[in-house]
Amino acid sequence: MRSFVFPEFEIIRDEERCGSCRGCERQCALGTHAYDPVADRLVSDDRKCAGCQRCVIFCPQKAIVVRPSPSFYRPNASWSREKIEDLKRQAETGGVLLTGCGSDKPFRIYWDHILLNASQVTNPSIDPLREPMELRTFLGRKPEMLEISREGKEVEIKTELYPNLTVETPILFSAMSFGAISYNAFKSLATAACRSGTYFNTGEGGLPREMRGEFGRCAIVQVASGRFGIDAEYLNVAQAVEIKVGQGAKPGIGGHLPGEKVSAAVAETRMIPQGTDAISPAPHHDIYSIEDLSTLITALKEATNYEKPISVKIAAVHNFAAIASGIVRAGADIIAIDGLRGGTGAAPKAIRDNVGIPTELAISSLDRRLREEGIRNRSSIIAAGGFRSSSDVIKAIALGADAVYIGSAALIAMGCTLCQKCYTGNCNWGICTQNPRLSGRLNVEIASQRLSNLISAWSHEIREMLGGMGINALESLRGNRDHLRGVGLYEWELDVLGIKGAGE
Amino acid sequence: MIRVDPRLCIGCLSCSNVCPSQNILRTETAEERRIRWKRCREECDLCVELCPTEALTLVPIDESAPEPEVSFPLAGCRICGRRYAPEPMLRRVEAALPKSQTSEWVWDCPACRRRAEAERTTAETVAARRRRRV
Amino acid sequence: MAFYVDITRCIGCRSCEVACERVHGGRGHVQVHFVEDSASVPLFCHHCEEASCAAACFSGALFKEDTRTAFDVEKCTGCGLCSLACPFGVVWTDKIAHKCDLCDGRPEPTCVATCPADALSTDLDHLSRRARSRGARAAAQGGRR
Amino acid sequence: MTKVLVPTICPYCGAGCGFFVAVERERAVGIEQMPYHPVGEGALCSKGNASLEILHHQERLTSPLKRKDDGWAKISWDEAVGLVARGIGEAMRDYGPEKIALLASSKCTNEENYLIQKLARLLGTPHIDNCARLCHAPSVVGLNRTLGAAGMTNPIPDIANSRCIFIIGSNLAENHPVVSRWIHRAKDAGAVVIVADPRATPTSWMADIFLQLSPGTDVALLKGIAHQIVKEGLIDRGYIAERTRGFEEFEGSVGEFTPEMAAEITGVPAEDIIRAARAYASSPASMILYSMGITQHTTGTDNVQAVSNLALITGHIGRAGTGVMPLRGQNNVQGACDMGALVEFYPGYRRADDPGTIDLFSTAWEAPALPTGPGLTATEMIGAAASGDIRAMYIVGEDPANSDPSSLSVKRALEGLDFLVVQDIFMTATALVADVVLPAAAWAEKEGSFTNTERRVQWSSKAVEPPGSALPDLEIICLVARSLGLDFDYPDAASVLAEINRTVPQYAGITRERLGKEGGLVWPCPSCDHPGTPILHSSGFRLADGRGSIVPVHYRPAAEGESLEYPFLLTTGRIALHHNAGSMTRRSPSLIGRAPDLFVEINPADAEKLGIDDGDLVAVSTERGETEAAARLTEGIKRGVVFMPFHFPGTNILTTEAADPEARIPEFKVSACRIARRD
Repeated sequence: MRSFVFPEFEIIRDEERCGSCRGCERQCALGTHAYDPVADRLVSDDRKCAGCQRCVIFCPQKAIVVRPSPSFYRPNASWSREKIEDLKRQAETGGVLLTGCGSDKPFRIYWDHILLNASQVTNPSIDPLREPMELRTFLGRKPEMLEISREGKEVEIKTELYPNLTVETPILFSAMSFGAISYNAFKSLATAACRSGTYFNTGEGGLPREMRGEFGRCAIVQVASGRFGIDAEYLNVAQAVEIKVGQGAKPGIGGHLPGEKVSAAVAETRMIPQGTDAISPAPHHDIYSIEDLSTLITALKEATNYEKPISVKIAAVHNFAAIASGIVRAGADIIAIDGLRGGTGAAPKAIRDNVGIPTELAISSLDRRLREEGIRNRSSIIAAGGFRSSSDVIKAIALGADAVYIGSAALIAMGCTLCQKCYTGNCNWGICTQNPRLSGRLNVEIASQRLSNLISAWSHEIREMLGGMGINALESLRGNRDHLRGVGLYEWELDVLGIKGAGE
Repeated sequence: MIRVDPRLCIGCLSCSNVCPSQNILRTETAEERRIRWKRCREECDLCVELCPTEALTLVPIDESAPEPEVSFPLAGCRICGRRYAPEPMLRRVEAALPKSQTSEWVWDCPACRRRAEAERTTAETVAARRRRRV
Repeated sequence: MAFYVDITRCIGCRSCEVACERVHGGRGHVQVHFVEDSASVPLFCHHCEEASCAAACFSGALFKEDTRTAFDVEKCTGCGLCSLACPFGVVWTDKIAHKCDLCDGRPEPTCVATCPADALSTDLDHLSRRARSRGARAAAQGGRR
Repeated sequence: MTKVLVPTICPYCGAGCGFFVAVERERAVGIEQMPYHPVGEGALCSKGNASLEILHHQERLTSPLKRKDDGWAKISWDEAVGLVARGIGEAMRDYGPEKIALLASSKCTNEENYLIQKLARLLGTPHIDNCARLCHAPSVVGLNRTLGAAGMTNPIPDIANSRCIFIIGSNLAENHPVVSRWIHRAKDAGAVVIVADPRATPTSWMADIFLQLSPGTDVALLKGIAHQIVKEGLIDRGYIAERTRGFEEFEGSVGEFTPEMAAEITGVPAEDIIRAARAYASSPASMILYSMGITQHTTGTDNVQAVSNLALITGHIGRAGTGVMPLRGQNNVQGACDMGALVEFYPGYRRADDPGTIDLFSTAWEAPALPTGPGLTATEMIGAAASGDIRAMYIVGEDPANSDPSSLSVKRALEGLDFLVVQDIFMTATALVADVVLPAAAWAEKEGSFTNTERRVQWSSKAVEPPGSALPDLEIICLVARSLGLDFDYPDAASVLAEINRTVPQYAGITRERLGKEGGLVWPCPSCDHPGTPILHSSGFRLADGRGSIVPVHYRPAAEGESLEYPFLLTTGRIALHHNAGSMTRRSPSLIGRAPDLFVEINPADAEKLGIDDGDLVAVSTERGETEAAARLTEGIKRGVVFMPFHFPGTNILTTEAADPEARIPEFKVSACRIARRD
């Protein structure tokens, strides 16, 4: 059937500059560029272009520009180009529209409406370059009270402490499974996490055996509804276990890794036959109540000898705070809350763009709820979903999160351009693909360097902002909403966020 | 930048051909072929991906590392003596040929192979025409 | 499919060379060789059953497809192994390999269609039948010459 | 992008192969085969395959030019036409119309040639010729006398029906490569092929009997063959009695001329001459193919007559598989002659010295005072220019400064003209000495009909626009004619063809509509329902009482022979990759790349004596000049003979101006020369 959809992008090649080196042709796995040997020039098929910009970046002559196609339908406030084209695509395929990455819809981004405080005159600000600045964070259950014995100068904590994760900076890599992303991308995340004193999350795809020894010390392993790749060693090499119940990009939906992406290595790690679809059911078929969840948490604690904190990851949906409270009471040491803008390798577009609530509001209401119930100390909060900068991170902590998960930001550091074609498995940047030709493009050493640099840069910025606020430990900022003011927000929004309007 | 394993490289110039940035330089004299990898900042990976012997690896840029360089003497044709290809390439070709075939012709240059083929196929016709002319 | 030459017909006009070059953007895959000013023969890819060029190709650019040896320019890196592996010297490499593709997409290879002397054919039977009948008639008239 | 296929006729040799030009975005992008074409069956030689390379060539002339100081200035068409009118008009006013001369082009269409000769004759000059003078003038003179029609008697595909093919003085395998496919078809069916040539060429590869004669001894060879045929009684007595005259005298003329005598002169063994005679005379259908090896001699007309004598005494004419086949060199040399672009003929081979002809055309063209011929031939014009008898010339698509013998003196003669206008597609050697140069369209940039060597008239369509402000020759001629005060109102080629239909009886039925539909008609085609005449002379000859005339010829040696000073005989010819003066092929990258240099073929034994190795640079010199060329040693050439292709400027510096007394064709094929190594 002929497609009635406009090409999304327009490729402009400066023929004067183009040296016909065919680099673009070799870079594009979607076959957008082709060499015409008769005319000795390159030709491009706009329809195949995903806008990943790989060719633009790697064109040695800088001869290529890829920009959104200027074609338009008659402007119509109700029928936007996107709506028309989605409809056409469905008319052509009869299927669910898939997409990748986090939602790109213009929901209000509260980070951009929240402002940070800074010290002036009455309380001195701190210079992070001269004075110690504590970003180290402990994730896990804290005791109700602390008994200390003091013998002379020796101080000893008498209360038995719960197992906690120690992170040097409050930024962890979000769950991205081997299978969804390439081995090299996965290993880059692991390498960077170890190097930066933080953690990466295996996602539900297991942890390849050869990585367990070296990278177990900075891994959070996931137990999800498909139970892929789980064995006793898997649980025990990691520093924490996370039960994945929901994902911000697709709350209420399971996962589906198509058989084409199940390579030999993926199959071995996930413990499924090569080439078969890996389907994670929407619910855990053994969890239909908080009590069931509690059973699983206890089972995992048993399996790990009560040495690892257990995290539960849920998507931020309408009444999630009450549910989270139940989860805490079920024994979770960490709650990971994934907001509306959380990313994905593949999700139905309709779900991604229409289900869930923004992370900012979720953090605030969860923190408040747990405080109100007096159980905030029983669980740490890791927020996830659309963190774009260090300021987003520090605002999240002031709203009540202990730490954050970054996913898209980490991928962008490795080269991702959010072209949203992850579900095709043809990622030209070698990230979201199992094609060895493409994944080979991602060099672990270089990519992990970029990730470490990112963590380091954000940490520096967080220190600067903390110092400006006159705070020298991140602990002191957590839930400290006095340091936040809202601008351009409605009353109800300020209420949910628990912050004052600017100038108040 | 690129790290080269000189034990694996056969001097085929794949890398140089595919490099969009012309960062892999080749010089060829009648006697030898020389390849030099400039200390490139590109991470396009094409040369690594398209190396027949997996002799190349992408490594982070290191300004102090020397630029890798390899050189190969060219093997001479058994018939005309012209030097025509690096020996490791010919060895690789020889190893790749189906075992049922003879392979000593690998050591003749392509021009001599063509000449031999032309002479072989026309031998009968040439002989007949010479008889007619005399 | 491959094609064959009747050497007794070839007149060395090099039309096949020029035609091949024309349809392949300036890179011909045929070379006409002259032997002692007494004969000429176009040399071209035989599409060998056990193709050494395909065996030597590491990138999968050269491969057997039915009876022909096909070439996928997309995959070629110009390493030149195929040129060194061709026993007849009729695979060329200049930055990229090029060899006979039997004029893919045309009803007939251009060299066959253009040969003024009708010396090339894709039909071996036709050529050998023609040669046999010529031989037989020549023998029958032998006395008169 | 849509591709349009436009049917055209190859611009090179006279075989007239058809092919489609693929046009995309107004550019010619490719060639597609025409498998149903009667002559080539879709085949094309190397030149045909490279023909598109000249269409969008960067050296094409794109604007009219006038000489300015030491260089050229681009001018408008108005100015250019004005200059031409003034230049030619002044010469006519000051010296009279017979002091101007025009050269038509055997590369132009029939319509254009018709208009050029009409222009010349309406201006009042009888001096209108074309380069047929340099290739087949003896065929026109000789065959008109013996057979009553100058042209190939049979179509090219009919060669396949022949059982003995005698090729003399033609290297058709290189010059008309598609003809060789029909020869091979005949060989498949058992035909014997005889080749007579001083060189072993690819044509000789086809030969069963190869007669390697000395240059210039063709009459001796042909007479020796005729003697043997008559002696053995292999003649066709019935045919001779019914259809010919002059046999008795002829019989007497060959009586003494034994094969042994012929062997003495030609250097061919007598037994080979006898074998050839028997093969030719005793086969059921024999055919003679010849070209410039026969005509480009001081004895050219004799050679042609000797050839037709052979056909007449054996009755090998007028049937399928027989005939006398002069292979013409240029794509429209036949048409240019048909259209009367010749000094001795008005259109349709009407004699220019016949008052009836003048009356006829005076009425047809409504012109009271037409000049009576014959005027000065192409080669004589040059001499006349040198002596001041010609004051102004209009040269269309010819390059005498390159193609005429003794080319250095040609250039000097042209420079001496009061006014010279050259109309061409490239800046040729001739154009370089012109006062005004007019840029013309190449074959696929205009439409019109071309007549190939077998008299097949074919329509070639326009595929692309000419480059820059270049115009089709037809339009240029009309512009020039109108500026000279003539009423030339021809909107397109079809309107000219309509006039040709009325004035040339052979073309009467060859209308634009029929050419479009039927893809080629063979003249004579006297009416609109006539199917054309592929085979001539099947029921008699267009001569008095319908009989062919057997004309006794006598052997005369060539104008130049070996001497102590000039011990070698230089013969010239063409090679497969180039065409004539090479203004097109030497600009075609794929052709010049394959044959880049002038060379001279020498027998290794001769070379050894001179201390010359293969590839050495040698100087070839004659009385007229000296040229450098690379030596090419080959057993294929006789000792004492050397060969040079004439596609490069150097060759015709050497050749002699000595010409056939009747046909005025120069003896390109024999010049005495000297060779020395250049160190």
